[in-house]
Amino acid sequence: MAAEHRRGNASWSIDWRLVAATFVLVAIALHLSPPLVAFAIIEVMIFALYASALNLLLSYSGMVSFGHAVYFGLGAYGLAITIAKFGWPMWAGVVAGPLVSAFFGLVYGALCVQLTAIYAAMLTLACAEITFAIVFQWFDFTGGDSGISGHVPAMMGLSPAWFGMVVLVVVTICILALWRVVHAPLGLTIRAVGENPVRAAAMGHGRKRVQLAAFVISAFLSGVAGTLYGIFHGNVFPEYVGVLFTIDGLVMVLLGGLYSFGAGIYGAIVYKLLDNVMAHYFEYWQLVIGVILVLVVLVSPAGIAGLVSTVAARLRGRAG
Amino acid sequence: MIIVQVLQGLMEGVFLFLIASGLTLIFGVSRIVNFAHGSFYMLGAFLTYQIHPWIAAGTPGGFFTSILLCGVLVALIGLAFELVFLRRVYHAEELMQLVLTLAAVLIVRDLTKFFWGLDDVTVVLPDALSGAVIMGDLFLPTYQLAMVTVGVLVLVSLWAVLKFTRAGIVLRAATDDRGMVALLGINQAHVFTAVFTVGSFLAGIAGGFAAAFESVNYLLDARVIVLAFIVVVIGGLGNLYGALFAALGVGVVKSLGLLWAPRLSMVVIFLLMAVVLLFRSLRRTGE
Amino acid sequence: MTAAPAPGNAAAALEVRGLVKRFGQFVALDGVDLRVAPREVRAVIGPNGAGKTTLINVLGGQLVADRGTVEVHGRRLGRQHPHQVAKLGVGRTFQISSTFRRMTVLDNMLYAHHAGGGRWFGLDAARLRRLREPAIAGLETIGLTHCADQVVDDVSHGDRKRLEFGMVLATRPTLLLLDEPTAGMGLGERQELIELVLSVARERGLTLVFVEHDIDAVFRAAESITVMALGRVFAEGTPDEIAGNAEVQEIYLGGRR
Amino acid sequence: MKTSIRFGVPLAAALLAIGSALGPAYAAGVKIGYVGGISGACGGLTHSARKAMEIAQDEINSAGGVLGGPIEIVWRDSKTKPDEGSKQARDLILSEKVDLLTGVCSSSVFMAINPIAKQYGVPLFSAISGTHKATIDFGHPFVVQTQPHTLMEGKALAEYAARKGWKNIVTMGLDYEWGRTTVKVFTEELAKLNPDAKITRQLWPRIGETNLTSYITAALADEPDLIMAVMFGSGTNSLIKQGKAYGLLQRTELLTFLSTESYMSLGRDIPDGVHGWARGPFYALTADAAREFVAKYQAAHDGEYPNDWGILGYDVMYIIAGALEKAGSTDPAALREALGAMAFDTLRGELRMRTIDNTFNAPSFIGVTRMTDDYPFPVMTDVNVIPGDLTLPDETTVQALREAAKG
Repeated sequence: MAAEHRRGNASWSIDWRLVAATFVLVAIALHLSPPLVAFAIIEVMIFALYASALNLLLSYSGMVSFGHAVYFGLGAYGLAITIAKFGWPMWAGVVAGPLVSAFFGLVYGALCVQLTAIYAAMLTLACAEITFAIVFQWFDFTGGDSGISGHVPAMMGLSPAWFGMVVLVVVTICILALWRVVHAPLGLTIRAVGENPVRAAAMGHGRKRVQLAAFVISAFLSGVAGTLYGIFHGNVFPEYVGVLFTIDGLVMVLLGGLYSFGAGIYGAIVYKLLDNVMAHYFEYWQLVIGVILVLVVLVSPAGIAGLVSTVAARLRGRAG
Repeated sequence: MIIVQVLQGLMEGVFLFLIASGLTLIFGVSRIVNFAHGSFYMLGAFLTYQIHPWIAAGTPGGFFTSILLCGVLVALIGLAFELVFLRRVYHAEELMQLVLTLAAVLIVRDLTKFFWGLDDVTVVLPDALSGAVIMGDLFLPTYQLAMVTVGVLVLVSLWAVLKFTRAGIVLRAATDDRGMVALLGINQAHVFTAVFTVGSFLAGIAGGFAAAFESVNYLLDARVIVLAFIVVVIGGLGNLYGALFAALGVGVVKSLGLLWAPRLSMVVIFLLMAVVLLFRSLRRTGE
Repeated sequence: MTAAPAPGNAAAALEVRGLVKRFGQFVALDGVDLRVAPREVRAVIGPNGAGKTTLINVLGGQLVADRGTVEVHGRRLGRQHPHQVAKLGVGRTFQISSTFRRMTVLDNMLYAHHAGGGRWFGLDAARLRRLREPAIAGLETIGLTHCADQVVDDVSHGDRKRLEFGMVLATRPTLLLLDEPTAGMGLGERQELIELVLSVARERGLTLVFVEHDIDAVFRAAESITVMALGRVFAEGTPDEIAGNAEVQEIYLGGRR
Repeated sequence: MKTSIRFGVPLAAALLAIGSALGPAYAAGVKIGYVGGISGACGGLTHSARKAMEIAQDEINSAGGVLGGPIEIVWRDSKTKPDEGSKQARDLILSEKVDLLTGVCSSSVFMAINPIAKQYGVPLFSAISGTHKATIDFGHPFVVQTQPHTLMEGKALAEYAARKGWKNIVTMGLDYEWGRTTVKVFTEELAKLNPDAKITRQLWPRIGETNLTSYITAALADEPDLIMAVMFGSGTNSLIKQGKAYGLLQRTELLTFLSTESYMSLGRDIPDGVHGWARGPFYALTADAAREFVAKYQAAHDGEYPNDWGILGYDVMYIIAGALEKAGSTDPAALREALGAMAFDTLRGELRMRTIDNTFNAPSFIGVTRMTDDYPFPVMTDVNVIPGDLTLPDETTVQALREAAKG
């Protein structure tokens, strides 16, 4: 697990060849796929970003959020409300979405970092439920449960493949940026504070503002994902800030494997793969997710990421 | 009218306490945040729906027996879950416990869908329980009185166990200081197992009572776990008596809130939860 | 950021007056006075429950005293948080070594040097690359280069204790508080670590306050000794004075000498 | 370092793997895309719609189909989630190349698919969702409503309440779009029809709330003539169940939404004498076609009865088939013209669509529950059929709502 920790900062640089290869492969896949598959790829990418943002909290900053869908969904609401209610142009809505999420991340985060462990997690839940209730009930502003739709053409009017390209570019940039953050001095501080706040404090790093910084970054990136999701579907509904989206994100990270950067990405791939493919053949696909989670705990606490790095290490061992 | 509403709120509160007591007990002793609590509750409801026609259907005796039996069944499921899975992660980090209990939620939900479908189901109350005690303007439904009685019974028996028995002393020690239990020469694992089983039992009977009170479907788990969290958090995580007062408070806030601020009662309750959390932390750091 | 003591300054490195700390009914510190001169090596000893660890925790900011004052190099500590205390040049280790167990030994050290820089923010990865050299040098100082790439969870107890000490050094403290630096270590390891601590402290001109149960180590290393009992300072003096104090002998040393 | 972002390769591999899993398919004839909550919150309601639509499909196809070919239905599950619904609708349009869409169920899924239908110019026939917003506030030429929407239902309820002469009324509306709008319309329309009537209290239970006892006591405290409960499913079930002990039905009248599946799930728990409203109660339909359909449905599904959504689903199929036949093509403009120009024989009687908001004059059914010997569950008797012509909002209302939605 956490292979990048083990080798010190030698592996902290980005492997551009791999990024480029992945980018090209996904781009080709997008263009070769029928729409439903392209949709699935788009979903995987958006949720990979959302789960990776959540993973910054879970794996690195020592916080658990039981209400992260708020920052996801508010991105889509920021987009929708600025366009549909304020009459802003689309580009302004796109900018506004993640900023709304970051703002709420700042406000709620500032409250939540006052607490620790399960108490902080419960406060994230309370904040999320309050937000959900307001979004659900404030008809004139948020559209209530009928949501807001039609403010942007779904997928900006592009074909699935080309909208997928837009998502691919944005998600790649965001995940690379997140990688940079995690492996920059700030990321080191976040990891240290997250793992052992008492030691970090004795070294001069107070917990609260570091965790707050992580929370805001996570909220912002979740907001980017949510904004993309809002454009993808051309709508926003209270569901997007609701508890099911929160659980989706949590399950993805835990499935992917804690304490590794790829957790959100692996988790999103497996989760959305089951959701999109298996659900057609087997209605009870969440049961399968549940069983996999149990196996994760019993067999491979480092999740899918752990399995992947083990296999990769074996392969390398054999090759070398 | 206000008196009627307060009374109604208190009755609902006792039931909320019944829902939340198991969760807070488990957290207090073993520090496990059992997300599957709502799922056990749901299992209790559906199992009662399933077996009540088989046990002297239509009589109060048969009805309560089936609820009790389902409580025991859920307790056994909880016991198995604890022994086979949860036990392995007490010493792992908290997130692993989250993974396991979350997995249980997903599994129980899909199994419920599989066995009982997506439609609402409900248990028909025996006639003897569907009436009410009428005092002037005041209607006290028999069945709710029965639920209140059970809630009080649970409270009193938990109190008695904690206060007077050796097991209770161990439990209190475990709540205050987990190391203490080991010092007392008692196998901590047994304490955790016992408490988890009892907590599951309480969730099971609460669900059983709900099956005859409302109509239940597979979406029940999420709703109940959030309610239970509210009560447990406001009461102070792990604090049984706090949970009682929180449950009564939430019940009354709801029943009065619908008169004065009909759309805000849930927001108010969640705000209360947030304020309680923050206030507690300020007090802690103030020490 | 670290407040270096100005030479010739008359202020003590650490000045504690009338410190009181209660936990409910229990009085852990009951009016403690303590004065440690710059560059002094001071041991704090006493039976279990004497209040030694509580004292260290109050000095480090982990606990807030109910009454009394603490001055570090003439600067008064109020209700500062631990990280603010750390920035005043107070470094500390914990009774149970406190490190980042999911990170490698080298990353721990790297982080320590980053923290020593006084900043927490920063997105420039190159800065971490520049800290690599000093971090490895830091590992050499404490003799841990052999396990630099191991995750802390996998290294021995003694090595973790060493690492923690090395990390604290990296933040360049002027006042070092060590809470049982050798607890749980083997005899040989213990001596090595004490030697290491002393030589570094001397070399860098640090003030050292350490709590220790190993009486031999205390008498070998300390320039002066404070004996605590029941939350108070019971006696204070050079090792010889303490060794010669009949009362101390009676209640604490119990005929060991 | 080769190993730094190792997640990349499996990501791409996995995505490519899905890439080959599903491909587009082509077929002659009319292709209808169904997007509905086959699973999720609507799962319990819509299975009957699907069964009924399949019966209609068989009937139409064995009678020669439409436009010279068979009707094909592509079933897609929205999981009762708006995002999934919007996605499935787009795939039906883009890769299945469906000629039109139907289904929906929850209003959020309807609102999610509605702009998709507009964006791609594919007609959308709502069979199961009753929000008026899709056809009025955000209406467009391609969306058709075949059941009484919220505004119509609210007015029908007011009509019924006025006929009954109830004066003091407590409303209990689920706190979301449907509950709010129905209560609002009901209140406004009742004030016109019966100026003596007044709403003494408005209660707003949260959606998903199942302990309604404190709502019941609050409502009964006003000693109302009527409790108007705009609730459904588990809400209605719990209200009736919990109300029993308070003598709710002895102390006041109750008017609530009771579609057939509620009778089926609650059974004898529904006491006699509740006023219920519904959109397509099979037992209250008098047309011969309705009786034949019910018999056919029962024969095909172990004696199970179709619920309201089954009736609506069956009707939608015949509306679509009839309009296509008249239009002579699947061209949306021709289809719309045909829809507006003809009368449809449905299970619910002869219905017409008006073109200002593409809404059918669908009737509302309101009656009183009674356990009879005919069915194993209670049904409504003395059913008032309130025709859609009486309840359709006038054109100025429609225009005003559309203007408001733009601002």
